[in-house]
Amino acid sequence: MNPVSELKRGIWTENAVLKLGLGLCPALATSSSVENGIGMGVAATFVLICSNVVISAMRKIIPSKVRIPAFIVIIASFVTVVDLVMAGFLPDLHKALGIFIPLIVVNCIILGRAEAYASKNAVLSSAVDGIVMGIGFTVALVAIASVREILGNGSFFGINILGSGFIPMLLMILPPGAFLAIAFLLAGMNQVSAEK
Amino acid sequence: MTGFLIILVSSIFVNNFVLARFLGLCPFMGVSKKIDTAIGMGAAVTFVMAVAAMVTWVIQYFILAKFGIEYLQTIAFILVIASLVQLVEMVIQKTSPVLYQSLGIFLPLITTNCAVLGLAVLNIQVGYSFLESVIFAIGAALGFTLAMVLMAGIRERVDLGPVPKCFQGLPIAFLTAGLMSLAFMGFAGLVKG
Amino acid sequence: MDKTLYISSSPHVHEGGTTAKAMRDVIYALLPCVVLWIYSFGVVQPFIVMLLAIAGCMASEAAWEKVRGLPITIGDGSAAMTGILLALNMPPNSPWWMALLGGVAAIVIGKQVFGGLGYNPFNPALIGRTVLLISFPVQMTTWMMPRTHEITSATPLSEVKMAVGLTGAIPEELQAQLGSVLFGGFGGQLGVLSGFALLAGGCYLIYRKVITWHIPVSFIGSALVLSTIFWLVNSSKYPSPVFHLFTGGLMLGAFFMATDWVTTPITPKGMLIFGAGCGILTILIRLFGGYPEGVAFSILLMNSATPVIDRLTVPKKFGLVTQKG
Amino acid sequence: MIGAVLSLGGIGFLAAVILGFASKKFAVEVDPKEEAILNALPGANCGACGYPGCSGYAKAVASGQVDPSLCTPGGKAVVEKIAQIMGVEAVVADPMVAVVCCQGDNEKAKDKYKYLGVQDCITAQMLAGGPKDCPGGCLGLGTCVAACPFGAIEITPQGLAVIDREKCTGCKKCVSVCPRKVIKMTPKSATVHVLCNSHDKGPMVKSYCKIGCIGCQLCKRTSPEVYEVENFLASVKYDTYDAEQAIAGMEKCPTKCIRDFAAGYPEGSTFKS
Amino acid sequence: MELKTFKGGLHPPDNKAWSEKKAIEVCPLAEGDELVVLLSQHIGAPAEACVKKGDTVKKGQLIATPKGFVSVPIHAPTSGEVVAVEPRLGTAGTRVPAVVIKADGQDAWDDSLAGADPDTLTPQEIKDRIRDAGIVGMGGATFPTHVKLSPPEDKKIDYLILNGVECEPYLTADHRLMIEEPENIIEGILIIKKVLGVEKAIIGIEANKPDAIDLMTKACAGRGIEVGALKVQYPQGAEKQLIYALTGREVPSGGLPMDCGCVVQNVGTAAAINDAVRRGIPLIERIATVSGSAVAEPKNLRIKIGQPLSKLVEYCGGVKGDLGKVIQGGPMMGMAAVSLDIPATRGTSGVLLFSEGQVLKEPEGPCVRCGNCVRACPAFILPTEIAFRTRKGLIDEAEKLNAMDCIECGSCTYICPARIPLIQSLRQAKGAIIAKRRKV
Repeated sequence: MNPVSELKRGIWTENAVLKLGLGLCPALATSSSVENGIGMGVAATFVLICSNVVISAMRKIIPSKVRIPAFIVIIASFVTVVDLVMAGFLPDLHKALGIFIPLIVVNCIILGRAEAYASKNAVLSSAVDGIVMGIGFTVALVAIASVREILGNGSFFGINILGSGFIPMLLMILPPGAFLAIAFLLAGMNQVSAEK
Repeated sequence: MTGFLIILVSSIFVNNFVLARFLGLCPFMGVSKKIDTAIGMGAAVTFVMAVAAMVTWVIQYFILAKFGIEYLQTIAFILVIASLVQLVEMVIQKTSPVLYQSLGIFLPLITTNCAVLGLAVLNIQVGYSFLESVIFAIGAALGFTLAMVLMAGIRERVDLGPVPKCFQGLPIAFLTAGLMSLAFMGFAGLVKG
Repeated sequence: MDKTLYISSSPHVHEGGTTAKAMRDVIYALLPCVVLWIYSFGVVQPFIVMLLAIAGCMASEAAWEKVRGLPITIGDGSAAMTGILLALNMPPNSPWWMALLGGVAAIVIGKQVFGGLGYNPFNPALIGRTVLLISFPVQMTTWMMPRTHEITSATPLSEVKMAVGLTGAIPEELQAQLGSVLFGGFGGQLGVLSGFALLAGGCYLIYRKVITWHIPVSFIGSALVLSTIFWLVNSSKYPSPVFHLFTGGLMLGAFFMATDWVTTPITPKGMLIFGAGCGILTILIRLFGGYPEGVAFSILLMNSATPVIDRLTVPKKFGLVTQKG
Repeated sequence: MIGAVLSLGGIGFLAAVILGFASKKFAVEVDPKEEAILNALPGANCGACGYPGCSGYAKAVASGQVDPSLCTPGGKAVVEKIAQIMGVEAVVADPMVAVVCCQGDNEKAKDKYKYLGVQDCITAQMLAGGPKDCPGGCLGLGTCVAACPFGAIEITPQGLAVIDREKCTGCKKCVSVCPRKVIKMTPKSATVHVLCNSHDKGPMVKSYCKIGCIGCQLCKRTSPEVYEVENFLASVKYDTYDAEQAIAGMEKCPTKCIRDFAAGYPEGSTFKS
Repeated sequence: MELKTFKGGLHPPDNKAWSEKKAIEVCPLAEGDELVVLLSQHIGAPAEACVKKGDTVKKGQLIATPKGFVSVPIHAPTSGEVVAVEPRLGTAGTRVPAVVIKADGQDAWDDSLAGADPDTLTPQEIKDRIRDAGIVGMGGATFPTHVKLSPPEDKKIDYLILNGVECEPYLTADHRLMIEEPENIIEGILIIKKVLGVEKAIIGIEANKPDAIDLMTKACAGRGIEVGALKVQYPQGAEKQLIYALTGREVPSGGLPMDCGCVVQNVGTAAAINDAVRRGIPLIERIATVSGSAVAEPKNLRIKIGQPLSKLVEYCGGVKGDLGKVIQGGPMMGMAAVSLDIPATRGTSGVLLFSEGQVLKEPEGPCVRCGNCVRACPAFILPTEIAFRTRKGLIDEAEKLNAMDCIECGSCTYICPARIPLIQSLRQAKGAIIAKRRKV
């Protein structure tokens, strides 16, 4: 297993959000600022890695008929952990992300990786899969969030970068802006892939 | 009575689940290619959401709160919703094969439809009463259906047109959703709810 | 007879109309209003805004088509028309970059990404306007008084909205003042004068068969009926239907934007439903919504419902009537 | 702690009981083979098998009444996979590819009239039998291009349809849409083909096309094993195809209407052999 | 006077002034001229030749026999020698079976032809005579007339409607016929009335032919035939629209005029029926308008079936200027011809020559959904929606949108500002739907 090519797979060729169209809800809802985006990305990555490892480890014990409910319970447990940890240590971020923390449970990426990868592969490779997919998710979030924060707020990671003369386009940090940002991002990626 | 109306209007138009809250985007994007399927999916979601709202409300207040284990909310809710969806799936498969065929793989998607879990969690967060929860669920589901049906109509048309290659598929769907979301901004402040 | 003849499907004759001719008609119909608008708001700045909005539209359309290797279609006048409508929907004292940006937004995300003319589901000019309104609420609500050219944020609709929001009723002095809206007594408003200019333009379009009466009549009609009902119920809180008619963009919307061919239903029945929806939503948003003006939003909302309306109003085909006797 | 375990367990138990009960009550038989076959199919829904889409074919195969080798786009690999699922021996057919049997582009073939209207061969054919004077020639309006699910067809700048032998999967979609029946299925292994579709007599063909078959029999006389001429049109006998003989016959052709695709595609085409 | 009409449609400039005042002239036939008589000049099964190369034929002699009920016999248009029985270039631009006769210049009648007094014949005998004379609808559709006059017993016919509308621009053949031979038409109508046993007969004539309305009204007075003046509107001559305009009845979708108690016949058909029954003359001639910007002297001609179009044009002073398009029939529904060499048929109601400049060459633009086609459509369907679904291959959706109800009048395409040949796609949709239905 080549870490570089794995990473490329997670970020580019099989990027869950930008290529497969999974995990869209949090990608749009929590990308109004880069900070929120990274918070969400890290939280999801943590759950992804943990659940991948556990599911991979238990893949021979869980009967295939009830595997989906079983996966969900495992995922939900880790989400609860993340929820509680964030509430304790990062209360502001926890508040900003709101219900999208418990909703990590139903993030298609996590269940999708569990079903497609972890339930069929060894623990170590499942962990790596979780890491690269999580990084891919985070990168996608940061990309969308950057566009929205820079245009919509004139700042990046909370730091004003475009000077006071810039009049921010409020639209970009509002819901329509999220849709427009991801639409143009996806189109741009399609264009780049097509030209390759 | 006006309270219920406000919840209903607010959840359908002002805080539309898809266009304003980003809940349930996966099925929204997936099932909004044809008006007929969109209506079917909308009906299924409405039913599941209404029942899920009732069941999760009961579980929250009669089990979790009683035992002081609210922190298990996420696990308990998702368990209930997953079972519920599977039940609905089985019932539809048996009773209406046509509907089952057209909804196809999207029924299981309702499980991972964050709109359903999101609704359950929101109900508890806002502190709605049982009846309010149900109204909210129906309103949210109707809003979801409305957005999906309108979207499906537009997509049927857009798909007949010469959309630039790199915009075909998801990008143009997102763009359309964005413009719909823009239009739905007009409802902002329509009711304070 | 060695000449190779042409063959095409019948009919072999044509009425003679073209899309470009119709677009030109719309532009002619808008001219009185445009002249009035530019003149009333101080000539120079509104002229620049108008010019830049048109330039933004035409330049971005040409650039997009150039990049994609398509034939350049700015000659058909539709981009110019979008630019004019966009400018008329903006404060005449808007900053120059906003007009340009609005034009680009209108054409790029409102029209070209969907494949260009004929395929856009939403009215491009209104997309441009709404993007600006939501992005730059301050600049988009800073208006100018006609004649005096004094800068103010007080459009009659926002005044009423604010007053009702604060006190639950329209105060007496404002009530008395509202009448002056008909003669341009508020920011951004030309009142009756522009109303007649628009009405004349609309009638010209109907006469030229570019548009039909269905949408303007049902739009204005439903707006008047609904506002009359509210006004009769409580005239201290809800302004009169005449006020609604001559404020904001109701007439402009009803005659020129809700009648946009591409984004509205094609059947007469569908048009009536569309217009009625626009009228009702406009009044509801004006009276109860967060935004003081609802014309743009209501048209966009009905645009999104257009395919569904079209689907529901497929006309009954000839010969479906059951025979009697 | 106990409360937590009990309540969560209780919820889980209750859900399991209901589901278990429901799965009995609402059980619907789905053949697991059908699903497996569907997964093995390429999912192009091209209809080459004659069934409505891949799922229809999967159902038919799973029922055991239909041969698993009908999926041409999938090729050998898919047929073997399906056969494995069904537990039968795989019979893999020689792959077929479509060939446009015409070289009469705008420069070589005469037009009967100047066509104005929808740029589509089927609609053009409905008007006075199509704008080409030759009754069988390619109209070059691209209906097959739009029909091809694999992007294997192009129209040359001179207005002739050409099919890429590598990209073609033999799904026959183009064959079924072509109003002039100018596209024919040929074994992929054979590269020499008679590219003409006109059964008119020699002088007639010459009057409208510079590159049409005039039925002169020269190819047949040179290589009787490979060529036959019927109704003033030569064709390749693919059963007894032999590359060397085919080329020998081709070289004798006075109008150059026989082409070896191994040596290049018709002029103007971007495809490489 | 309130003029009746139908819903939808439009009013193209009629351009009839070029030929409406010109009396019908006989297009001459010289010795040695070749007449190409196509064997399929009607809707239904083609006729089968019963003469062979070298035979001599007399004018009016049977040269091809019908095959099946929906088919008619074909007769020699003049006397002469059969020089070929082979495929020739026909109306549709493809080679179709034909009998080629070289005129001997005598134009001698077949002596066996004889007329009869319709009053002494039974309806069935009249119908047989009509069939044997090869009468088909003269409006251009060429549907065998005897079939139309044989409604099933359970369908009661209330109205006989005569089509004197001639709503196609340029064409004036029916108009001239009504002015010059009103008696012939009226006698024919009376014969049809007898065959069908109907009480009411109405002649529909558009208001742009006031002289014909006056004349026919006077001539019909007291003979049980009404004249209905109609507003000028295209396609009023389409059966369903004409019935609606005159009686207010709607032909059920997918049905025939007889399903609402009506039978429609062209005025030219009525005249031909009279000729056939009373005088025993088969259908070997017809009236056709030769007009258009590229013809030197527009005229109304009495032509022989089988005469090449070039002969007709020659008689009208030949081609003027740069010829671009030749149309058989009217400009709205007529078919463009590949050459002037093709022969006239029983359906040749007109020959229009358009100059190069008059040919519509504008490329089609995108549909801007203006709705003009919807408002113009007399069948109340959505032409643009159907056309674009058809182009995408969505035939089922096109069928659901009532594509089969299209009457191919061309109004949608005439009015489309984007110049989209909608009707071409509609025809394709109809063809595909019929093919699909046959398969099932």
